[in-house]
Amino acid sequence: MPPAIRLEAVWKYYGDYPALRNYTLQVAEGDCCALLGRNGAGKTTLLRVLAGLSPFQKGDISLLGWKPRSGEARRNTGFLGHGIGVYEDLSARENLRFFATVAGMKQAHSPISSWLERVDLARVADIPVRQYSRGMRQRLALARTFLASPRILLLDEPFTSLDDRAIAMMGELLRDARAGGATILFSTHQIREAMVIASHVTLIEQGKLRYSGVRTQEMLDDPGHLYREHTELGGF
Amino acid sequence: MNPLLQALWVARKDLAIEFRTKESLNAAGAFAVVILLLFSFVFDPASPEVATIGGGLLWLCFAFGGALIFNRGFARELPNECLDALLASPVSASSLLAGKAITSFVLLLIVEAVSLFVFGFFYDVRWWLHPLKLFAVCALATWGIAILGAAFGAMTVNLKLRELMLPVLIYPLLLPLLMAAIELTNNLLMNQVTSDSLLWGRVLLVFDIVYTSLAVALAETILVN
Amino acid sequence: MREKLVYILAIVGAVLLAWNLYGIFTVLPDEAAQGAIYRIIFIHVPAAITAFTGFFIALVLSAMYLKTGDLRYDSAAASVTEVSFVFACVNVATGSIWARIIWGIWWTWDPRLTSMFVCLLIYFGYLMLRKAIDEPTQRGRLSAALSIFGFVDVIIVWKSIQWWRTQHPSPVLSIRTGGGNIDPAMEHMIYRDLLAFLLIAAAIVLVRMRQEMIEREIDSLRRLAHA
Amino acid sequence: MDTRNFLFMFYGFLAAWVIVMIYIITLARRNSRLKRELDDVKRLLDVKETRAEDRTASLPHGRGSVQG
Repeated sequence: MPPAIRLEAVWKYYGDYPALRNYTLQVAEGDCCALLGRNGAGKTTLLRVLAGLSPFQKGDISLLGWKPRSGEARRNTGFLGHGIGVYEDLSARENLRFFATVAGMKQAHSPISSWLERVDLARVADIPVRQYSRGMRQRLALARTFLASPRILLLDEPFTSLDDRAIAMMGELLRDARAGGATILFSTHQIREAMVIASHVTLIEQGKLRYSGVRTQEMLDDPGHLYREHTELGGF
Repeated sequence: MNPLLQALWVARKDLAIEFRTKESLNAAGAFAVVILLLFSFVFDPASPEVATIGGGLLWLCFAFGGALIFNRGFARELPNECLDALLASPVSASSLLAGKAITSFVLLLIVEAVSLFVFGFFYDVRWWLHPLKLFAVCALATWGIAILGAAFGAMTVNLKLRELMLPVLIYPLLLPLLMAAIELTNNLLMNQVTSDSLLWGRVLLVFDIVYTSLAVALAETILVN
Repeated sequence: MREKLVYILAIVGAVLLAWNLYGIFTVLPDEAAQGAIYRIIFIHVPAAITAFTGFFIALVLSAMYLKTGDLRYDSAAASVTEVSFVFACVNVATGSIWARIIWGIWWTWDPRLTSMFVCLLIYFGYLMLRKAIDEPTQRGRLSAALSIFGFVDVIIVWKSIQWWRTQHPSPVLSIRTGGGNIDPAMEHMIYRDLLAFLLIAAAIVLVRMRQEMIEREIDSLRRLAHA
Repeated sequence: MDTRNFLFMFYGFLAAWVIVMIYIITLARRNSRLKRELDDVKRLLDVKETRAEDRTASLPHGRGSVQG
């Protein structure tokens, strides 16, 4: 089976500064890959390039066989960045309806209702997001990301600033998505949580690939091990 | 999904937000009316020459009001990083740009309608002599303003000096369009439709076609970087 | 190598210009109606053609940058635009000094002058936009887009004296009129001056491109330092 | 040579020369500014590198400690 996410010697520059250097990575369909690295190592850049938000200069990327930024790639990808990506002046239901419609979902009504149930926002679905608490917004963002049942999920620091309830919900959603055949690539610097969820890990330092492979029991027992073995400066 | 339909959905979403908050409508409408008021001190509002410069007066109001509208257009996508969410979604960059243009188009037409009534009221100009032609001129010129406004709103959305850069970049480019709109509107206000009108009408049309195609073609370049 | 080329271009351009100036003041005949001032045409017209050639080259370079993503095209486009902007300013300044004598006014709002003024504003906006963006790739893409939008006005300036009856004189060069509007000796001098201007402009562009390169280097080193 | 309007002709040539000269002066100033900035940023990098070396050297086995 061809990998769902494939990067071949990808270079991405900001001006003359290479933010991604010769990055090669394959994530097989159904895998959950944790993208690890320090702040500024290039995690966000890599995810933005995959999501088609930022062009890359050299190399080749394919998402389920499509180029990033192509219509098909975007239709099959769910992206959750640092921001929650929902409109403050629309209600939860309106937000979901908008994103469902532009994604080309027909008869979106019942999936929207069931997602609102699932993230426990059904009772407040018609109140503008402006009035939501932080946790409610984050749950709505999750619903937006998972709504169109994307086959690839790109999540940038999904656990940062989530409350416990949302973290639990996120873990559950990711498990369900994987069970449904989705491929997940998420960045994080909370290694312990990442190791529990991930089936694979890839380590990035200064835009370079340092390690990529299956998450082993050793990593689960000693999360710092990976960094000590594979980064130049060690530790973090 | 059809790109035009996507654009309409983006516009529908924006208009829903705008009618709820009325941020740019209030600002642009009030600004246009204030300019109309200020101009009454520049010349004698009772003199018959008002009709001969009415077009210029109106289109200055619309252009200045427009800047307030499309400054908000893409800025509305900044909180919560909605722009990223939209760009990563199946909406194409050109649909997004067109959607923003449609939003500004509708909002600006509303501002124009209000300004026209205020203008007729304050300056005693009978602007309704050729309602259909006037509407056609307004629609064509407003679309040109809206599409350039959307393109340059997208360009400047991530700049620190957004509010300053947008007018500096956009007014010079809009000038041919504004000149044509002013000439045509003056002719309509003075009730004298000449053969020149056709020429200026053509300028409007060509402007719309050229800049709309450029904006659609360059949408990816402008938005994804 | 590059430095040598700059010197060669600048020296050849300067020598040619000096020789042209000698010809303009001593050899060429006077113009019957205007007196000495008609000689401004030997600055005014070549400066305009230099500027517009530059804007066109910048348009092509911008399109090439968008196609290839190679930042050298972006640097070249920016440098060419900036130098062209300077020559456009020379064109407007000399033109308005000429107008003060011939028309009795510094400025008039006819389509040629208005569109040229707009042209200056657009490319001034281009230079401002470049200053306002720090990230070189984003700067390249956005300014390339602006260059494409803006070039529409250059076409309007160029064609305006044919489309409208303007106060500004009609075309004189025989490639546009088919000949007969200007003394061949004078026309010849315009082309010789154009060549000198283009050489000097090319020398400045090379210097400017080198600066753009250093600027990119500084930016990338800064990113490295903050990484 | 016809001397009518000679003064304004002179102004015209002078204006052209002045505009180009002003531009060339700004170019020269920018050149020296860029050189200075380049030096500054290089010095910044030097400092950073020496620090990184110090840190690695002071740690056992030349590797950092784990804090995560």
